[in-house]
Amino acid sequence: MRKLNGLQKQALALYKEYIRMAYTKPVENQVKFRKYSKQLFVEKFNKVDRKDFSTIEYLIRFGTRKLEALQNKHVKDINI
Amino acid sequence: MFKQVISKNIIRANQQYTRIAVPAFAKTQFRFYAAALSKEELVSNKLNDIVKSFIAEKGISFEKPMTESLKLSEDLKLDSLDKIELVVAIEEEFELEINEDASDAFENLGQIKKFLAENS
Amino acid sequence: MFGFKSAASRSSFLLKNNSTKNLLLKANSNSLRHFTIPFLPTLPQNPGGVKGSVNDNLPKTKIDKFHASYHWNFEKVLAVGLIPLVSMSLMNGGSISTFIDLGLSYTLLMHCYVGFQSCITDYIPKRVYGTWHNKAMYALTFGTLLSIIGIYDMNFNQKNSGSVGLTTKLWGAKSEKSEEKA
Amino acid sequence: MSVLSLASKRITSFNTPARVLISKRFESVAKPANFKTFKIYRWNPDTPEVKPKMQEYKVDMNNCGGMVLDALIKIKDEQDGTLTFRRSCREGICGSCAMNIDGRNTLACLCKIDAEKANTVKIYPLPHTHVVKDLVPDLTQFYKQYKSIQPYLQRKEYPKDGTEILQSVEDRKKLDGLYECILCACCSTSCPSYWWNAEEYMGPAVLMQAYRWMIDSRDEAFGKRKEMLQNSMSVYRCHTILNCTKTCPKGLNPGKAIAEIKKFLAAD
Repeated sequence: MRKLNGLQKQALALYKEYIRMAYTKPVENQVKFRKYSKQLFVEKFNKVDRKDFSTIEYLIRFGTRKLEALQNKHVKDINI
Repeated sequence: MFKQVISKNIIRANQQYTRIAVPAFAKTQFRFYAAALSKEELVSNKLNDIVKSFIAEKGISFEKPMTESLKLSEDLKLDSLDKIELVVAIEEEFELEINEDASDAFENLGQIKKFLAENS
Repeated sequence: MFGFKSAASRSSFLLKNNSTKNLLLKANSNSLRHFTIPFLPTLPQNPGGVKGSVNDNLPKTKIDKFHASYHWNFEKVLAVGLIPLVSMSLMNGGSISTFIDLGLSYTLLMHCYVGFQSCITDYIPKRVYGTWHNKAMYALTFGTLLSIIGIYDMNFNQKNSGSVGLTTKLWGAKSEKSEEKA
Repeated sequence: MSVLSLASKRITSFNTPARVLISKRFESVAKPANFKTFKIYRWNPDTPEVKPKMQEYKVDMNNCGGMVLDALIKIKDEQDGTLTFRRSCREGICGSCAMNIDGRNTLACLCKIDAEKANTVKIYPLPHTHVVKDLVPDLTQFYKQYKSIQPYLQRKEYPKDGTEILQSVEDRKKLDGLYECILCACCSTSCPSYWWNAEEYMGPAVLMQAYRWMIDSRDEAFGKRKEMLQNSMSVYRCHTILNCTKTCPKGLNPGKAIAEIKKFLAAD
């Protein structure tokens, strides 16, 4: 596997935060949250070239905002 | 009845790994620990369980036994995102934190087991 | 799913767990890339330059008069002080006392020092460059100390003739050269 | 067609005011089309991997209002529904439609389309902001900064009878030229210092509001407000570049307000 650049690592770290967020949700819905995160990341990041910094930066900004919304403890379920 | 008594005892014996056991799972999960097991074996059993349920959740068909040389990316076809998911699942179960440098180096189950045996 | 524990006991552990968050901020590429000094390493920046969530307050600032109002006042005093000093030496055409010359040189030096300090806070801020901000400040102070010695030497060494004298000399040197050419 | 042109010819030959109105109605039919090109910054967050581009639109000035916002709305209505921009009041009081038009930060609703000048108008979002989509900038940090200066009246006692807090005419006059600010962020995003240090430097718009609350005779938190700004970043990154004053679409003077704040702090 190619060595990851800084931004790619950042994106993966963001994904880790998403998965951690999923574990704070009610047990029966955790799978849904994980699936949602995976889908979101595959859909958004897979199209982007690894050197396309400004786009990845945008996606990280976007993802961070979304994560903030999902981390809210009143968010308990999600439908894909 | 008998099983329950044993599992309760084991919960007490292995408090570092288990806190509040969910009864429904406890019955099935703790059957493995019936005999007095070494730390390595405990870690390995627990890890196998995690990987198995992870595979089940992902819908990956993998029939072979969980050997140490089981490769994450080749045999299980995990991408970098799946790998992170697995790492977080392990972190959750073992209640420790695996930093990025360590988790990036994970290629097969043996490496994870070694890391966990050293750090948990 | 991997059900040994209830969700509640998990999250308590997770919330303390910050290393990924740090990594999220650690990769040294950031949206500031295009506006940074290429050879200096930069610190991680918050995504979009916004700290915390949308509704979080900005971090509270500390009172630091020496880098705020006192710095500004000093800047202005020096700037105003330069007016009589410069005009005096200009009007006298170079023949001013050593002490006024010394005053002019040191005021000018401090004016530069304070001005460069502002530049460093502007373009090498601590937020982005971390220790390099301090290093730049030390370098500036070191250079200024050297200049203090230099200016002293310039005024009190027999061979030299003060800042005004030096300027006169330089002025003359240039015109001589151009005369030669002509 | 020939009938129409004949009619318009005949009507335009009248010159009493009532008839002029009628002629105006036919004007657009009769006059040769007067196209103006609008080059507009486009970027879609749904396809972030596609680089932002300038898209051209041609608008016939004969049946379009005089302001840039009119043209934008016309483009959105008739040519491209995906063009995205903020707008609300279309009379320069809401501050939504701040954008960079022909190199100057201004409100689209207050910016006339210059009939004489060059044929194209270039429109960008506010400079040095993260773009949400097309001409919509992300002003999160700007609003957070505004929140941080506590832009509300702070005092210990209020009139017992529930009436308003009175103010003399002179004291009220001090607020003129300050309270009119609509927080469109034109000035802040035109300030080079704010470009470099938006995380810490407050920016002209916010500082002007800070000053507005400092000099309000009804407010009692003067000391606290000064303390909030007493550090190297909040105010002192202003180097009197005065882009703020030059660009303000409402004709206010944030530069002067910052100078006054510096004077307050100097005497502190």
